[in-house]
Amino acid sequence: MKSAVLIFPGSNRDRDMIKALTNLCGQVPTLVWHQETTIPDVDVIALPGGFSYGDYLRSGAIAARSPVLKDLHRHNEKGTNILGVCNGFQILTEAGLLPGALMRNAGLNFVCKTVQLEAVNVSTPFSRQYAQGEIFPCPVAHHDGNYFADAAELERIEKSNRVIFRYAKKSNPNGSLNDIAGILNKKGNVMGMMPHPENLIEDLHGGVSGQGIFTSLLEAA
Amino acid sequence: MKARVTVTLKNGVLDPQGNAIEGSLEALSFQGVRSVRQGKVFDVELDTDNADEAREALTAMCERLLANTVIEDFEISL
Amino acid sequence: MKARVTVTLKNGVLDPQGNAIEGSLEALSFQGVRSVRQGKVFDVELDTDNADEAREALTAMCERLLANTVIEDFEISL
Amino acid sequence: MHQTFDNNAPITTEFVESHGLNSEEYDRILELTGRTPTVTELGIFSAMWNEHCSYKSSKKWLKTLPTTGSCVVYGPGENAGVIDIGDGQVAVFKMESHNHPSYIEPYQGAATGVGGILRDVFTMGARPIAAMNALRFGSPDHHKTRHLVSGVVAGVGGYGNSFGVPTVGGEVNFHARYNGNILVNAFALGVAQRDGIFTSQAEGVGLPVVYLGAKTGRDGVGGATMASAEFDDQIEEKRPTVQVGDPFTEKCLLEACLELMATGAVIAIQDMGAAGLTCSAVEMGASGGLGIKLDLDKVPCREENMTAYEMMLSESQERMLMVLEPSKQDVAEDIFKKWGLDFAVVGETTDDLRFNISHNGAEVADLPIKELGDEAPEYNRPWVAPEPLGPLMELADLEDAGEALLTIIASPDLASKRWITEQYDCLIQSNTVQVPGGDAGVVRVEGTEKALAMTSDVTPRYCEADPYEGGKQAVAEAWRNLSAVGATPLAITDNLNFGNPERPEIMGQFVRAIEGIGEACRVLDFPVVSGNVSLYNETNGEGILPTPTIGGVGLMANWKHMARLAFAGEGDVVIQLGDAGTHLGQSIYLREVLGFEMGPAPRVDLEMERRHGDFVREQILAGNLTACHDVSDGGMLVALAEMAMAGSKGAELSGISSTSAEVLFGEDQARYMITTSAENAGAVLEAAEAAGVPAQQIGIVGGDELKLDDTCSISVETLKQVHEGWLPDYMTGQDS
Ligand SMILES: Nc1ncnc2c1ncn2[C@@H]1O[C@H](COP(=O)(O)OP(=O)(O)O)[C@@H](O)[C@H]1O
Ligand SMILES: [Mg+2]
Repeated sequence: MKSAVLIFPGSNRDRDMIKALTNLCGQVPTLVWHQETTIPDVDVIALPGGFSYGDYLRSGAIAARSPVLKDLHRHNEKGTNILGVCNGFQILTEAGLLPGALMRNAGLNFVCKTVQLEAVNVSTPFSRQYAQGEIFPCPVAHHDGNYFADAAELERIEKSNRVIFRYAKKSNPNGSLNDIAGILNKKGNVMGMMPHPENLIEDLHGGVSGQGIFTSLLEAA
Repeated sequence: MKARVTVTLKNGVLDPQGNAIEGSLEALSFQGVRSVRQGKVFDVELDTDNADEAREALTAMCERLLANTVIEDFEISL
Repeated sequence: MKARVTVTLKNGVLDPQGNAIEGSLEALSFQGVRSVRQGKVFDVELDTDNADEAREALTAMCERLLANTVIEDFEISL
Repeated sequence: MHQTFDNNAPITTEFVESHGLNSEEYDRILELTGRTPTVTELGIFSAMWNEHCSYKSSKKWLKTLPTTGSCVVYGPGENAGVIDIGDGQVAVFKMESHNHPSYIEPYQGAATGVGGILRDVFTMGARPIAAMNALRFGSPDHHKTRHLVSGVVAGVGGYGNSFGVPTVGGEVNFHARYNGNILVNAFALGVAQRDGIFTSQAEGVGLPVVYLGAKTGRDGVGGATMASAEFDDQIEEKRPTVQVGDPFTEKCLLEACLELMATGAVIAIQDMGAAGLTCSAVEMGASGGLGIKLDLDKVPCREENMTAYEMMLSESQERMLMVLEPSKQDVAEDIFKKWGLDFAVVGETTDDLRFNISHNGAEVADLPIKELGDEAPEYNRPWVAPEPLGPLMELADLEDAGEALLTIIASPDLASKRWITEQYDCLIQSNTVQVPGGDAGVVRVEGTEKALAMTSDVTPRYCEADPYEGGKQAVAEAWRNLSAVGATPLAITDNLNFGNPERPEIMGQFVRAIEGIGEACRVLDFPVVSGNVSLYNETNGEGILPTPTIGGVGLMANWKHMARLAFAGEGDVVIQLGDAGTHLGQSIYLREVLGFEMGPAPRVDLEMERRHGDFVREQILAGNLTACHDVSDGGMLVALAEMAMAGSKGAELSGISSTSAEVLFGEDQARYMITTSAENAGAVLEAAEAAGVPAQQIGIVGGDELKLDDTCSISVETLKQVHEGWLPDYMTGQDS
């Protein structure tokens, strides 16, 4: 599977994402610097976690205005699968590729811990390897993961079954509305999620439940 | 010229920071605080001294970057 | 009554956010921006309608919680 | 409030004093300059000669520490220590304090402390792969403590998380003796190729001296002097020098530096820490036997009308000084522009051994560069060895072991630090094998099966009671924590936090602690490769508890051969290694249950430490152990409770008196609690006997209670509730 990872100044889980894509999807991803204007034709474009531009102004806001985004929009038109994790999710909402916004955690503190996720929609290229309703552990590490969308938007998302992952078993770490941990765009080719599947993919991590995201993409490719 | 841009959350948009501050103020036994909403200000220094130009430029900056119009409103004062 | 508290960085205190925003505005080819400094606003709704009371309470709130007086100044407008 | 001066203003006595220089020191300066120094020159001397940079009170004693060993590549003297970890790789690490700034502005103080130590590591060419933080706060009921805890923790996390380094360990203590003077000790570790290490030693005349990173502001002007000045009630006036950290710029600086180093353009590099431009430039010149010429008009400034004095003393963060290979200057510039960082040639190396500085076209300083460092005063401060404390008086019998245990594990020092550690990203980089909560943090070395273990330890109340034994104990506990996860301890960094060295009893604490640390390092073959001294930690004449924090680092050939402290298997046999507890002097039990801090500190038998630790490590590597935990604060029962809570499993103990506080809560050293499968138990016990390690089977893992005997058992749930409860409850409370 061919993939590309977009890299912004301040991205810091880019290496984690690169490792995951390399080890689980069989090919080293192409790295695309934020100032480049073209992203090569690939099966998946990943926006990694981190603190692009220090998360200054609003998390993901400045990165969402960088030159490479223009071509990301073009790829979106084409229907290329786009995965945003953590800061990547924040960038995708700031860029308007996903609805809603990620606000400061309800507890106000940065939170790093392992939570339980429920696979709510497993008929997507990002989640097909999970069983419907499957509950699995996944780490989170963020300061602004509190998902918000206005009532109308939220209803549209729920009605069209575009919540892919929810925080399960009262493990919502940030106050996200409807326990939303990951959502899909209308067209079904863009997913953003706050948790870090790339940090739970080998025995060393104490589990491999995060592999499903990547093996799903591999199968979809 | 100097300008100040104020960006505040739209009504109905939840404000974790504002809520937390309400809580702490209460805990610090400040009475009579009905609500707190947190926003941002940007003090911007511009080359131009033409108010219309400035306002136009700042409006564009807000729409393009300084405010997330999905959840925020902005106001400009020169 | 409604009040607005504005908290800004003292002069000379480094403002990483402001710098990043300056850079981004430039990259978005906004010309003529000399500097950007970012601060916070708090829109506070109080029970009292007595201006002096309000000002006194808000000053205390700033000193205790809303502002970090080591590096920030605050101003109160009613 | 900006300190701005006319460079040729007369140098008054007050002015000299306000720079922390005494009259003898000033006379020394007159000798060296042969004339009245300019304001800028005096500022430079004050920065170079204050305690923080010159180590004038501690040098004599630091020299006595063992700094060599088979693994040591670079010992103290570089930005960080460097040890060999095989396969042509090295680990680079150091711990440094940011105590005073963190008390004044907890968030920024702690953040810039973390930023500084990360910079020390990547300045040497190593990518940081792990961090720790050792924090000491005042009494929980002191009105400032809660504010300081939340600010410091947010600052440590805010910087480390954004920079992208996993925080895998640390310590947190609370004690009234830190009420006016908290301690924030930050540790960072990086990995590099052995042949890819960079130092500050400049070579070659006429080479460009380049300024990199963030712009210079008035941040921390006078900061280095402040960091070495005892606090008093005028602290407010020392405030305007607060530095603000910018982790985003630091992250870009890291990537730019590593990218640049890979091009071979870097001849010498030095980060700008305390008294940034001054110390870094002098260090580069002096260590390379060269002079340095600086043109301050070229220095990127953030503020207008900065004076030479301010530029030379500014502590603006995220800045570097480099000597570059001239032919690669453009390559270098491109890399830094790409990362959005400032790049300016601000001077050149010379052969005259002078430190020559011009500003606005005029010469503002011209000093002998070597003497600035070498001729710094060195004191042999008078010291008195502290009186050894008498034996403990008779103690009342232990009434209720269960109650005592609950009290202890819910006490501020032993309560779970989860509220803190969850604010730190401990997973980033995908190599973390053991997260905070175990005996040591463990991270895999990227691309290998090797792992590095690290721990931060010191027991200040022991050091107060007996600095010598306390110093030994700090090193021994670090060595023990590494052994307890299966790592081979390699080397340490030390962060020596003490009070005012001009008081003989404080100096005595310092001297004796160093003697103890040195002794332990020698016997345990655990050399000191880097460190930091923070003196004058006192407020209105009251010193902190002597706190020589030890950061220990160990190596594992394969991360899979690692022990954790959680009870793992029902039916596993619990074995105590080392003799039953006897020592209650200065114990947590004494302080938290009986309410006094008395008696002698436990004695550390270093030969025994070695014997027991080596045995534990062998057993772990042989795969015979299912869990392992060292016995430290709170003694045996606390260790068992921690294993039970971590594994959510109970244990039924046998043959242990539930009425002996000594046995249950004694803090005798060189002890471990281990578990093995029932099949292996016999073999392990025999091996212990053969190795001369006292070993006793004391229970079986299982059930959901920790059961001492029929009269005493506590559910693991209850243990967890009280252990996890204290810190969050405390932090959600409020000061009125
Ligand atoms: N400030 C901190 N940051 C990260 N980890 C911490 C911090 N404070 C304590 N910890 C972790 O909590 C656990 C218990 O700490 P401590 O009781 O000091 O361990 P030990 O007694 O083994 O030295 C250790 O794993 C330690 O690394
Ligand atoms: Mg331990």
